[in-house]
Amino acid sequence: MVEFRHKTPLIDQLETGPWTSFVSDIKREHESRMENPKGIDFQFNQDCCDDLLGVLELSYEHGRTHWKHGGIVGVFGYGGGVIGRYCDQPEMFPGVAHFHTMRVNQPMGHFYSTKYLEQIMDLWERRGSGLTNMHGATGDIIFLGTSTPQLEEVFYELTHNIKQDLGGSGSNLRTPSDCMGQSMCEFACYDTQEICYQLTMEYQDELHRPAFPYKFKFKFDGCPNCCVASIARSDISFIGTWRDDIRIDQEAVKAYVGGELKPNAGAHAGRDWGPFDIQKEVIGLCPTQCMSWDGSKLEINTPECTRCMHCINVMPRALRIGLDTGCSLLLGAKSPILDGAQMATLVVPFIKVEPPYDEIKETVIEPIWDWWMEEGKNRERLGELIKRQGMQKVLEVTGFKAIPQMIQEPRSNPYVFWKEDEVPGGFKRDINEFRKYHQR
Amino acid sequence: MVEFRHKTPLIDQLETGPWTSFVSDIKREHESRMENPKGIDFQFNQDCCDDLLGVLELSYEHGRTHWKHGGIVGVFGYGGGVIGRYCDQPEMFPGVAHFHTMRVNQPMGHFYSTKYLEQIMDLWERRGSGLTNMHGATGDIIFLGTSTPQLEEVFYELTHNIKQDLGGSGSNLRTPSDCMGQSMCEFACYDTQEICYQLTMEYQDELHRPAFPYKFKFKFDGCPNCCVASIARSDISFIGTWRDDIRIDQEAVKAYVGGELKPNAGAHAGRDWGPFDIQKEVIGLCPTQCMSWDGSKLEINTPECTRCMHCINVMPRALRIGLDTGCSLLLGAKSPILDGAQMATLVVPFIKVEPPYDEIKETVIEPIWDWWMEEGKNRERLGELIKRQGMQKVLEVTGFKAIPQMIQEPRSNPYVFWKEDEVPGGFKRDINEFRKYHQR
Amino acid sequence: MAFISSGYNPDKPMEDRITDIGPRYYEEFYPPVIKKNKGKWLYHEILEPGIVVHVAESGDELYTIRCGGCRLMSVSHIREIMEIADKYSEGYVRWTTRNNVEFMTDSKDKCMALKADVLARKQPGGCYKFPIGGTGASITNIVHTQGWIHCHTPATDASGTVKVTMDTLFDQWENMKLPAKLRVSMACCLNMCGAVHCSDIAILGYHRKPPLVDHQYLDKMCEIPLAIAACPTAAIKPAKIEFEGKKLNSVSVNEERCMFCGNCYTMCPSMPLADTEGDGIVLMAGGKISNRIDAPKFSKVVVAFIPNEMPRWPTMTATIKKMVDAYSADANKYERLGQWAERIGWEKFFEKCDLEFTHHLIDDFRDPAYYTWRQTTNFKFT
Amino acid sequence: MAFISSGYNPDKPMEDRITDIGPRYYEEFYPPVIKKNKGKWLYHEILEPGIVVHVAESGDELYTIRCGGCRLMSVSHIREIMEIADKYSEGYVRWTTRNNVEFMTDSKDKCMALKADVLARKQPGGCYKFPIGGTGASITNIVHTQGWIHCHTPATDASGTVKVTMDTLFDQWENMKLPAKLRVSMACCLNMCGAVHCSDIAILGYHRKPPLVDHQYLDKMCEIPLAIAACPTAAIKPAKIEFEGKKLNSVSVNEERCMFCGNCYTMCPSMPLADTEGDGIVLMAGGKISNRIDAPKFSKVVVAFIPNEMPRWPTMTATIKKMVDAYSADANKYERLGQWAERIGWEKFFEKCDLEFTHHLIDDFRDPAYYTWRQTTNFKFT
Ligand code: SRM
Ligand code: SRM
Ligand code: SRM
Ligand code: SRM
Ligand code: SF4
Ligand code: SF4
Ligand code: SF4
Ligand code: SF4
Ligand code: SF4
Ligand code: SF4
Ligand code: SF4
Ligand code: SF4
Repeated sequence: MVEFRHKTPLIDQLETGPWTSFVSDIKREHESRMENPKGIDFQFNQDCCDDLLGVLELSYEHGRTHWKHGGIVGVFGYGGGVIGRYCDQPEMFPGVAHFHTMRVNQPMGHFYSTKYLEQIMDLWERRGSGLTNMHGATGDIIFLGTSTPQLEEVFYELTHNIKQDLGGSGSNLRTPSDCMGQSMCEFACYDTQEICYQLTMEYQDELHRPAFPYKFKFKFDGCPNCCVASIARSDISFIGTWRDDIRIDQEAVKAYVGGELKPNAGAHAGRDWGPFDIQKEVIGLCPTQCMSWDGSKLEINTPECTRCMHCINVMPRALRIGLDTGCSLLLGAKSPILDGAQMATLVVPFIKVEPPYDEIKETVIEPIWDWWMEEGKNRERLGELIKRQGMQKVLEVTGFKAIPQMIQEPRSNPYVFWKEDEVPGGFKRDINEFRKYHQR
Repeated sequence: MVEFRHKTPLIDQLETGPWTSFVSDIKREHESRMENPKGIDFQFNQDCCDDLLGVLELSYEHGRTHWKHGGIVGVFGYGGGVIGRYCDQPEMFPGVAHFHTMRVNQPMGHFYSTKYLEQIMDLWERRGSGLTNMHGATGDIIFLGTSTPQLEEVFYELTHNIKQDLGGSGSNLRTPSDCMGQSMCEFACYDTQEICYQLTMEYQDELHRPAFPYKFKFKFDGCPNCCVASIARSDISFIGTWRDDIRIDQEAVKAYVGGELKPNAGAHAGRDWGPFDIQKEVIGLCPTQCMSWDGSKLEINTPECTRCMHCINVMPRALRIGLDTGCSLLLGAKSPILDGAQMATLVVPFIKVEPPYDEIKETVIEPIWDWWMEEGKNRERLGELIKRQGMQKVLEVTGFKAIPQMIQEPRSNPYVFWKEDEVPGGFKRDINEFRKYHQR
Repeated sequence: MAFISSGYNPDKPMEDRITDIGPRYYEEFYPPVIKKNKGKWLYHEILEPGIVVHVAESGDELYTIRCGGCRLMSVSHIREIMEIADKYSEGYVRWTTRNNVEFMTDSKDKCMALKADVLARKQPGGCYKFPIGGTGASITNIVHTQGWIHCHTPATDASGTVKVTMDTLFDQWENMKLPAKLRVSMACCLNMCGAVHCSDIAILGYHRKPPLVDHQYLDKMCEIPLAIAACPTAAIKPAKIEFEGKKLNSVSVNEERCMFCGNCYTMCPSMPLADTEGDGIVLMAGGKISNRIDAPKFSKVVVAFIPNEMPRWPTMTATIKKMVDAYSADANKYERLGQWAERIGWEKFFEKCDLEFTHHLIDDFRDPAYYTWRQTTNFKFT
Repeated sequence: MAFISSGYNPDKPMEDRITDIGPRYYEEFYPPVIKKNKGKWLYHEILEPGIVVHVAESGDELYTIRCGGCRLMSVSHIREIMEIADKYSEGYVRWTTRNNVEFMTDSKDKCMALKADVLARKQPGGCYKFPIGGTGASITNIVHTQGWIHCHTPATDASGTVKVTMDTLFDQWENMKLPAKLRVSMACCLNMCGAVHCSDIAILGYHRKPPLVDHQYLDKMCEIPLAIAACPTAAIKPAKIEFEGKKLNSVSVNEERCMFCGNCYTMCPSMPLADTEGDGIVLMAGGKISNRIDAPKFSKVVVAFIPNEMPRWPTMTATIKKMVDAYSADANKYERLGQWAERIGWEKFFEKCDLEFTHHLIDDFRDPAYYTWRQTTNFKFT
């Protein structure tokens, strides 16, 4: 029986209930490290998991964290990829006194072979805590906890043996991520994995060497369902869409109406919602009311459709996205610090997504970066800069024409900042000339 | 033939077309003054209308106004009621070189007897330009243009002979105004005229003697149709509403369905909209979907109804407002200067409107004024103060409890400014105590 | 002209003074049928455009004829109204909140006689003196402001732009064939004296040049700190100016920060904004006030600028007509202009109204601007 | 333990260095059926909770089982996943964007065998190692952050609050009986690492006491100007502090202006916020991300504070359950929680969820706060 140095009566209570328990799992890892059947020569404290449980128990007693600010640690030549972390009770918990995390750039779509997993697990078992996050909120594989000297060793083995690089942290491009897209999903309007990979490679320098005012995130959603939540949390959000008609299989529509096919691919099977009612559930919920169903034919008035996905989601066997596909680009999402959260704002309603993605790089990403690097204040996200300098500025730096798709509604204040060259005669006027007609 | 000193070829083009022409009307007044059949001893320039047309023509040539800033003119002891105005080409237009307006507090509901009109017309013909605005945008009778010496004379005659006071201007309570309400309208939930009159009388001092940071407006709408637009343009907007059931006359509903009664009291008679469809036009448009119609009985689920007036407007002979009536109070409407326009914000969902209106005065008007006079900056409207100090401050000064009716949605930022007394243990803490558990 | 005293003695202003008496009590101005039935009305019906009957619980009826009012009214014109009121409506008359004149009678016959009478009254150029209409699903009178008739800050005329617009929309005034009420309002500068900021269509006078600074006089005519404080964008700074060899205290304006609000001019007459080419019209659309079906809405800027084309502003009226026609053709019954625009999407509004979309229409004023941009992929291609 | 070099030479860090190689190319990790059918999928079907089949144009099928993942995963646990993947799914596996593990097989039989196998695997306390569910109209895994496991600014724990919430909502994970998807997210401070700001239900750690100031060390450990600049409300000012007879450079905090954002602490470790009684949970609700039917929405604060009740936060889980139950009982099919709240009105949301409304929930942060207040008389009595 492997021993636990710390009593953990509080967090032990997280070992019951149906949901999988991280406490049980950390204990398991502790046991595995102490038993060490494979005879691994651990390069990081063998008892770190026990101490981690101990720190956590202490936090559960105090209701406060016991981690200190990270110092500046990292690997040579990179400005990101590592988060330094120290325990504020190192004497009590020497096993996690230093406990830095490393961010490993996940493969796109989070697909893995067990062969690859084996390699990185072996590495991390030996040189780190044996604990990970699968995955970090940005998308990286997170190696959770190691010491400063091990950082370079892990990096060396990663790059030399596993051909695998770190991800981003700090004021740089963060590890881009994507939904599974075309790999499995019939709704995908472009190849999210490919563009995610290619842009990650193209901008390695921006990813590893912080030269930005603050962090910058790309996320790729194959369609407006937004399964990687790009619209809520990426400085540039790529969301698949299309320009032509939704493809309709009228026979399949009838099969839904007849009850042979389950609505929404069976998503509502756990409750008896009564028989499927196409009028109420599809036509009636279409936000633009652009659909009609006469009992035998479904019609969609394409120019009115906003491609919200509802009808397609409800009847995936009858309705398919169009063929002229691409993506919308939205800018500036971020979480609330400092001025409140922002959702991304639509700037490019439609753009083709085709390798080598020159149009996207040259007309959007790079002009936007140039502007932000020039004008962005320290720790100012793109979204905040857009708010501060206005959408007009985005149009100026990208050269896009203003179109009503960029807005939900026109301004309700009339405070237009006219530029001098837009107003006949300019701004320079002569008071004496004016006074000829208007006495004081 | 009366002569016109100024040629006015531009504005003469406003004398055609079906709509009534103000140019023709000013010319008519000029003729009347010059002909002067009643032999009036004009106390203000007899030819002022001709000169006014001249100034206007000049503005039509230049595309610019020819009026200067008003100086400080008024009647003794009052801080408002008069707007000073001078022409910037006094030599060309001596008849309107000085052209001050006076605001006369209109009778509530804008009802008049010809006897009363006769008196004020006589007065203004003699002592002013003979031109008026019926009415100013706030509601006053506007006497358009006279000279400084005439101001006191007009005021004296008004008060002594016509028993009629001036209205407001400047940083004070502006002339309150109201919709016709119960005088003619079956939708009125309270007597708009009576409260408008009583509060005007109660706050005469606030109306005539500027002691406020800026202007302050009351407007009284008898129901949510808002025929006096209070919600858009009054610092306190009084809008009638009710708490109980809408009264339904089921027979009349059937008459609408049967086509015997015209929907919306005939408001759509100018076009053939097809036969009335209660399902589509009433039930389907009810914003809360709280109505049902089974072909013979109309039902309304009162707790879900937001009293938006739509169904009542469409079927006024079948539906009537409830019997437990009162008003909602909304605060802070204003036009865009300086920070953008504001619509009024709901603060009191329901309050009874009964003379002598003590609850309204003591729990709302007066505490709000005290706060605004204390905290409002120079030229800061109530709405701007509420924005600057927050709705919480309104609750503090009035003592109202926060209720969800005050908001459209809860805050989406979590930035709650907790007060020290709300947090157990308060804000004072000891760093050394903290450091016992958390090393540096 | 000889000065005739009212009785007021300037040397003793307080003598015999009457103040704080307020307006006359409204009840004395109610026609008898109102006095009797107030608060007891049962229902109303619009008999034809401009003519409404209200029926009381008592069975009494009140017929109202709504006549278009030129808000600027001469004493002579009002005397004519009085004459009509004396003849047909027992000496009572009212004005509506949108400056129309309403004659009230207690019988349909009187009402119809009145109608025939007033429609026959015309001005010399052929304009109606008392056009009838404005009820129900129509366009009623345009509320407006002073313009070049009386104010010092207007960027356009009020009475004139209103006259030409009502001429253009007269058919809609006389007939109730719109999907719903359509309210047009006018304000001659962005102080917006009126409810212009939430009208179905708003005509707004707008300056586009920063203030001229009359350095030579500024310090004499203005309080410099007040002028500086007046500017909402902090575009005004104190400045020492060299003028004819003397250093004068004055101000300088950062032209790039100026949004032409004219607030400085309100505080300081030495900073006029008016300019022939700079000034003109902004058109806004989609506002409403009533709480019917949904909440009141602000109007949105849909045309950033139309030059002042005196005397009849043809571009402005044609643009307004395009909007009214597109709305009339496309909206659902009961749907206000702003509800229609929101339902079809503003991108479709511009398409259907054939209006050009320009960068000026994108909000860039302060933080809330963000909420007017589009944070979704749900849009229509146009 | 003896140091074993990877080959890295600290004296010559650039020797033999490999950088900028990015992630491995994803294609090598695709199972063969995906490699073959990528971009050619026809449709999918949820066979039962947690099990989805995708059918390709070629007729090929891909069966996926979704297993709940504890986002914090040990190497041992991942090795167990690898073992399962090797046994049933040709050595391939993927993680979802919400930290679930998906095993992919090309036949239904393998899929069902896999299901039986993984469901039998339990942790010592009886917890599932691989709970199956999370598809369709259900509650899937909670995305979360570091909490007391690894971060320096949390106001609560992440993994623990998530564990107890998933235990509470387990029935909804296993069954697809909600009106629509319901996404719960967790972030341990308001940096909100994740999409917590637009989740159907969000659990947020929040501080409520202004930073302690460690005057004695502050000037040594922090850059004072950076600490001052970090504060979004300008609550921090430089200050000279008398300490043991010496004058020290430090800062002072205006406690009334502090909104407890912790941004100062991010910049300066001498300003910790953590406090046992001050810290706890904020609950938000009504956000969404997808563009389905309507635009994405921010979550709204619906409970301003719940104390940290370790280890199982019973008040928090009970409150969340109240919301889920009320939503489940009352919303329409396909209606997300926020769409439901907007349809019935937030006043009814509080009534139906039996939550207390307090002044904290009224926005008072900056100008846009105004737009969350009610500017209409349209409301329901509760
Ligand atoms: C590890 C991770 C959370 C997790 O448990 O998964 C994380 C952890 C931290 N985040 Fe984050 N963020 C993580 C994803 C995010 C996301 C989500 C995303 O990227 O999709 C966001 C919200 C999206 C966004 O960028 O707005 C996010 C918004 C922040 C912020 C606020 C940024 C802002 O502009 O509002 C901060 C504060 C800061 O940068 O100072 C922050 C700061 C931090 C720091 C570095 C704390 C700090 O102030 O120094 C945390 C280190 C924790 C630790 O000890 O490991 N983290 N952070 C996520 C990165 C893992 C990965 O690489 O995959
Ligand atoms: C006469 C009138 C317009 C009209 O043609 O009817 C008017 C005329 C003026 N208004 Fe007004 N306002 C008039 C109703 C309004 C309204 C409408 C209302 O009261 O319902 C508003 C919008 C509602 C509101 O109060 O927000 C209004 C908002 C303003 C503002 C902007 C105030 C703000 O807080 O945004 C100003 C600017 C100022 O006060 O300096 C202003 C200022 C002015 C001044 C005094 C110009 C100035 O800066 O000195 C104008 C004098 C014109 C003149 O020469 O006669 N006027 N003003 C209206 C008053 C008549 C009456 O008493 O019945
Ligand atoms: C006379 C007047 C009140 C007064 O005290 O003077 C009045 C009178 C009536 N209004 Fe009004 N409204 C009057 C200004 C308004 C205003 C204010 C404004 O436009 O500045 C509004 C708000 C407009 C807005 O939302 O932008 C207004 C919004 C309504 C509505 C809501 C219409 C809607 O579809 O949103 C109704 C209900 C209806 O028409 O069915 C209404 C209904 C009525 C009724 C039917 C009330 C009744 O039972 O008598 C009256 C006859 C209406 C008609 O014209 O068809 N009244 N009404 C005002 C006439 C102005 C004019 O001369 O044209
Ligand atoms: C596997 C995953 C993508 C990935 O790359 O990993 C995925 C997969 C699918 N999503 Fe998703 N979604 C995934 C995260 C998301 C997210 C992101 C999030 O929650 O953080 C969203 C946005 C949620 C939101 O709006 O707050 C998301 C919103 C949707 C929607 C829109 C649902 C709605 O009612 O608004 C659909 C359409 C549907 O369900 O009919 C959808 C549909 C689908 C489909 C049916 C797509 C397909 O054809 O295969 C997939 C199976 C769905 C299911 O679970 O019933 N997926 N999906 C993610 C699974 C997460 C998990 O482990 O539970
Ligand atoms: S975002 Fe669209 S394409 Fe991507 S996985 Fe989700 S449903 Fe499929
Ligand atoms: S995608 Fe949305 S908008 Fe388009 S037809 Fe389907 S439901 Fe309607
Ligand atoms: S606001 Fe209501 S009560 Fe007043 S006139 Fe209009 S409809 Fe009648
Ligand atoms: S008043 Fe409005 S909310 Fe109430 S029942 Fe009528 S239409 Fe519905
Ligand atoms: S809107 Fe402006 S210009 Fe017109 S009257 Fe009001 S203050 Fe004067
Ligand atoms: S017009 Fe307005 S923005 Fe421009 S300088 Fe004057 S006050 Fe400032
Ligand atoms: S949410 Fe805050 S406390 Fe939690 S991991 Fe992110 S930065 Fe750290
Ligand atoms: S917690 Fe935030 S608001 Fe408070 S002092 Fe620190 S930075 Fe300022």
